[in-house]
Amino acid sequence: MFDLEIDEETKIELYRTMVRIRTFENRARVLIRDGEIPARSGFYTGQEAVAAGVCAHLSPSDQIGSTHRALGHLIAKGCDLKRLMAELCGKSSGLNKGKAGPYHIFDPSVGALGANGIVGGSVPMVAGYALAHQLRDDGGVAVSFFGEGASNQGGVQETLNLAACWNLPLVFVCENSSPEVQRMLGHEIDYPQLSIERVSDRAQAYGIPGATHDGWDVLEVYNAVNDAVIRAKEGGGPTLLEFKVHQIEGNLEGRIEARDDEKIWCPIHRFKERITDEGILTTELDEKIRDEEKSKVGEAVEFALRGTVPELIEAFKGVFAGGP
Amino acid sequence: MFDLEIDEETKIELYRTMVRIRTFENRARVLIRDGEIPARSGFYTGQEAVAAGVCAHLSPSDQIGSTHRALGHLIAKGCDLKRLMAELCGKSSGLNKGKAGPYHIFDPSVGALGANGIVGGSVPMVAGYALAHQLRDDGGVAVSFFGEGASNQGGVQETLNLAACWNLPLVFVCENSSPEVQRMLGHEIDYPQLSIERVSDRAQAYGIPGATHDGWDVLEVYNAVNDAVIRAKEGGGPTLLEFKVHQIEGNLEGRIEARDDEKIWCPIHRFKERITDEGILTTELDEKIRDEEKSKVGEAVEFALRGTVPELIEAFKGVFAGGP
Amino acid sequence: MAERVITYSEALNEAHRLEMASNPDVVVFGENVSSGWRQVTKGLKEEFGRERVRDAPITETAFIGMGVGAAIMGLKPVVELMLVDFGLVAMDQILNQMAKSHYMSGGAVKVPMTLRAVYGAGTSSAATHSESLYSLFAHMPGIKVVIPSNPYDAKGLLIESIRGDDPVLFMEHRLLYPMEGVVPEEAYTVPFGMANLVREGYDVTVVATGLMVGKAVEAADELSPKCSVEVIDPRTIVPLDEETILRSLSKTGRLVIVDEDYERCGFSAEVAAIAAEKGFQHLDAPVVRVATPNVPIPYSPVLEKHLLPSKEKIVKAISQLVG
Amino acid sequence: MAERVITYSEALNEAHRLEMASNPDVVVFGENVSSGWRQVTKGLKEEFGRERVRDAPITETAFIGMGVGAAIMGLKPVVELMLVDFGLVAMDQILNQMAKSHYMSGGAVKVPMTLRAVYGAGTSSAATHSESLYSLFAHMPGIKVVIPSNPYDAKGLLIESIRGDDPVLFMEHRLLYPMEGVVPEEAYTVPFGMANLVREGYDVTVVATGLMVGKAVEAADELSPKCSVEVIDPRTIVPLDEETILRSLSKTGRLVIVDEDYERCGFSAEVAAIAAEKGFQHLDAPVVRVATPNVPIPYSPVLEKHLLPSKEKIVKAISQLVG
Ligand SMILES: Cc1ncc(C[n+]2csc(CCOP(=O)(O)OP(=O)(O)O)c2C)c(N)n1
Ligand SMILES: Cc1ncc(C[n+]2csc(CCOP(=O)(O)OP(=O)(O)O)c2C)c(N)n1
Ligand SMILES: [Mg+2]
Ligand SMILES: [Mg+2]
Repeated sequence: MFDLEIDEETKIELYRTMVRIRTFENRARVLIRDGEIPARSGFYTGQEAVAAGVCAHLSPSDQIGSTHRALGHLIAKGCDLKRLMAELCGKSSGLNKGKAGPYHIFDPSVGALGANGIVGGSVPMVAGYALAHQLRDDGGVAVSFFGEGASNQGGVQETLNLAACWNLPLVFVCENSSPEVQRMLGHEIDYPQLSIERVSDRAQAYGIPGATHDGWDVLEVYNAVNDAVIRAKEGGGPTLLEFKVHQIEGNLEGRIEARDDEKIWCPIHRFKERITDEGILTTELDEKIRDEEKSKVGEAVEFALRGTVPELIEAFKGVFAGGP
Repeated sequence: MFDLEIDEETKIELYRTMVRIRTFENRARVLIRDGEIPARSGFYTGQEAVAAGVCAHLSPSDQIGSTHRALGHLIAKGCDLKRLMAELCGKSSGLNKGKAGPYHIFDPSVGALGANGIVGGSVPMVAGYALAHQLRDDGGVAVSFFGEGASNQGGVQETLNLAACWNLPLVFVCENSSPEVQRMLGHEIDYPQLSIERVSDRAQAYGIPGATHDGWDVLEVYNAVNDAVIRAKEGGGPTLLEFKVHQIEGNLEGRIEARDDEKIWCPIHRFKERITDEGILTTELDEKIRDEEKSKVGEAVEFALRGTVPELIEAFKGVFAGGP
Repeated sequence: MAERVITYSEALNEAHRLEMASNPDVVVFGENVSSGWRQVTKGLKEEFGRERVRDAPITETAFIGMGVGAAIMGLKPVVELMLVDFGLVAMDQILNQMAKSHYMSGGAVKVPMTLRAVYGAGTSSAATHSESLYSLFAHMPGIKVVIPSNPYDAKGLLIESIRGDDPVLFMEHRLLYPMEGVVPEEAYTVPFGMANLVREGYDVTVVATGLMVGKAVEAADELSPKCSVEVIDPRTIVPLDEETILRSLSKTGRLVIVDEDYERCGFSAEVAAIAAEKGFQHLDAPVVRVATPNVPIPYSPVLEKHLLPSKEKIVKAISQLVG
Repeated sequence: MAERVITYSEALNEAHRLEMASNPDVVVFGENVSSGWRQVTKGLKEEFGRERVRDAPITETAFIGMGVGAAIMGLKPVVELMLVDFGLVAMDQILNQMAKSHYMSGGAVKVPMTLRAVYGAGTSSAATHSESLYSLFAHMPGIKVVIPSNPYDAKGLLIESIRGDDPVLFMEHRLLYPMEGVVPEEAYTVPFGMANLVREGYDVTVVATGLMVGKAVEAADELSPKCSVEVIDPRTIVPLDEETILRSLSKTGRLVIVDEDYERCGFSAEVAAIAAEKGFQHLDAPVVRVATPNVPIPYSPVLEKHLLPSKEKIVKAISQLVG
């Protein structure tokens, strides 16, 4: 891996995507508290660098498969914020008419296919997205997001083998919610989930490249994914990338920054410091970005709240595409 | 691994076990042809060294889990030949009253638990056998047999991780029916089953020891398993052993030797040459062993044929152990 | 002495503790079962140690299969499936290995394993976190399927499951966890295959399971005294107490089945079929199923509610039948 | 011109070839599908190339899930499950992802995938190689379940499956493969949800699927002319042509369901339930199910035969009902 020269614009975009995700999620927390979003779900706070760094390499004709912690992936992949928020609120104006909720959102228009309520459930499907690109020879790529818990699931391990055997244009992205951090925090773990420290050490068991990176450093993510995407698009087959992440707390006040003790793992905080040092981000620009994202998310909330609940007859519709 | 000093008696026992398996299977082939065994199933011919070399280390209070190609494992583990043959013939005198057939034989009296019709299906269960030993701290061990095809199954890969996480006294034995031989024979393989050459390369992906050996050399098997069993019994956790095997043709004439062109992979042929050279096996002893095994298998066939088919009411019995 | 009242989840916790204390072969594993947040298993690790209470990796196939193997070895594993929906990744271990090993082996091995699974809709958790699915398990021979509807049954049925010799799928509706009821402190069992006559009546028989039992009783209350509703809770759907259902039918001549599982090829179909086969001479009117229609559970609370069986739907079904 | 006669498996092979030739999006994968020994898929690789016809590793979860993904991308995957029993290792991909993605997504994606599965008992293959299991898939919303009973239907229903927009479980009884029948050479479709009135009759309605259709007809032959038996083959159990069944029932007043799947919570229960709900006014006698009892299929041929539905059992059931 060589270090990419990343231009200022891209850096600002990466920063903006992370801010957007966090802003959106913090607002969603408020809507949950207020009962406007009818159920809790997993949040992506602290992991924004992974979604941002990965999806920056993808176009709408590339696909991702996601998890129960999908909001970051979906936003980074370009889902319309309004319809996304409306979906969380269970409105008919939602991306999926209020039927999906946080766990099953699909947005084919941007290649977000899809969130998944079953740990590891989306991974085999992503092989199908990659297969379609391979058969059509269209230079597309598919990315499969999953957690370190999911990495053990049978279907995930089967898909690693299959993708390698068929040389599919697929990038496996494992977000390892950092057992090392858990240990640092003194959490007792009687029996580990994973028999190894690094999920990426499994790559060689499938004969594919693999590496582990800090998921709180968006540029490290961006660089690593660049190589893997190029390899996939050029017919070099799949790669297994692991990013260590630490799930941090969000908040209801809309604060972008993490708590002080969490800042070392907070990708937004870290990247802000870096690009501020580099002179790319000024206080004014930062405020502008935050304001813009806040207002976009605000519009999304308004849109969602304005939406109507689905008509009852919708419950019975759409079990089959081709009737009856 | 150090080379064990293996005494003559053990060598003769290993040879005898292999001869027994092949003799038994060849007779089973005849019974299939004659319609006395009502269904075809997988045979173990050519793989005898693995079952013999593995099970020589196990006592009846150690368990194995097996596959759709179970006869070799079951015989080496000590199943009664008569009741085994009767089971294949679907008789009520069979090990499982004629309900199991080749794919589902269980014989807890010798720790054979059990054949399995689902590729990879027995592997998670073997973790349970190992868990029982661990909880009881009784120094027992469990062995899981599976093929290289099965090695990809989700449940198998999940169990590798679980056994490693819980440090279970378990030896994974993968019999790789030798793609390299397939290639030597010129078979075209569009898409490989396995994304790597050696299944044992997956061991490190679970943080456990692993190695690949020739499965046609019974002493090599015996040595490798010795280490793994000791490690498991001493609390050192699981090992993944891979043995390359070549499935060769059996015959209806009861010949022990393989066809000339198969002899290089025939464990019986190879071991016979070796222990003959070593002066352990004389022509007379060899004939004695073959005669003895032939007559034991002959008795098994008689027993099986003499048996009665189950009473019809048996069909409904035993769905539950505790009624109704 | 005042009778003690505890919740459904406390009753389940107590059943674990009593059986673990009296039988060292009882072991518990599943995802996060050692966590203090998990109502049913909390405190077990502290009381019985890390050897017997273990968190498993998120690999249902491996750890359910491990339960099957441990049971064959004579342990009494109580394995937790966080939600029954997640069992779909492990159906071979459940429907083949757990269910059939005893029969296939001609009785040579037994599988005394309890697979606990949380189930049920009503929390806007959408299609993969809201199902009942017990009919899938009941369809396959070899698994006893238990669905307690109240704290007393929960404790007694769980102890019966653990002590028994057979594999059991033990279904716990998540909305029942806070339900309170009188539960004796000592260990006791509730036998399988014996329905609970929850409420006597003469005009119509309602068979309901799990959370639906309460809804059926509410409906009966609402209709009383105009209409006299008999409510039967089978408690175990495998084995099923057909006799009690048929006896009731011979009295009422009318049958409504309330089932949170999907309708097609579901438990409600099975009870309707039994009525049509064995209770035909008693039937005075068409059988009615109030079940979840054949539609994945949607996220939207209004849509979800629209699909699920409810007191209102039961009242309506009974009224049309009797009225 | 003489009508062409081919076998059931040849009809299926032809359906593949026609659809693959006319639509480049049709792709085929599964275990050993490129082998010359596999009757249904043989020759496809040679004709359409190694890109479109692929042998997959023995990992049903991975390759069925891959089919779901490929279908979402607009391909038309025809995925083979060597035996339906093996599908149990992949039920999440089938019952959640394949079945529900269309609904859950609010229609944003479609899953036009055909999952072919061989099924059925009668070959002494024992408990994990002999099942029918279609009721498991029918229980879950979102999958169309197709069971052709003859070569003509096999070809027409497979083409309909491939051309359609929905996930289909396509069940092929292995003992039907050698069955011969007249099959047109060109492509044609048999629509879903339209039962086949296999034989007209007046005394009793027999609903049978797959291999059981032939057994029902044999039974009808044996009973004729003493008793006039109407035989209905639903062809697709999801969607189910209830109308044809109820219309027949209104004529005969008697219903026998012949189903190779397990009885409890099975397809036979569903049809009985429909009769008890919607056909009650027509029913003159109890409904009778002739299904596989709730017992794993044993290896012993005599035990296996004892459990399976047969001509004799159908004759007996009808005779008792009508006689
Ligand atoms: C098959 C299955 N088992 C269990 C669950 C319940 N569950 C939801 S999230 C989760 C933890 C997942 O861990 P990981 O994959 O590391 O993702 P993270 O939550 O850390 O992002 C579990 C056990 C599920 N949804 N699906
Ligand atoms: C889950 C499952 N899928 C498919 C099959 C069908 N099947 C039986 S044996 C076999 C090949 C197994 O290969 P391997 O594990 O290498 O064992 P070998 O036959 O080479 O000993 C297959 C595909 C099955 N029994 N179970
Ligand atoms: Mg994690
Ligand atoms: Mg093999």
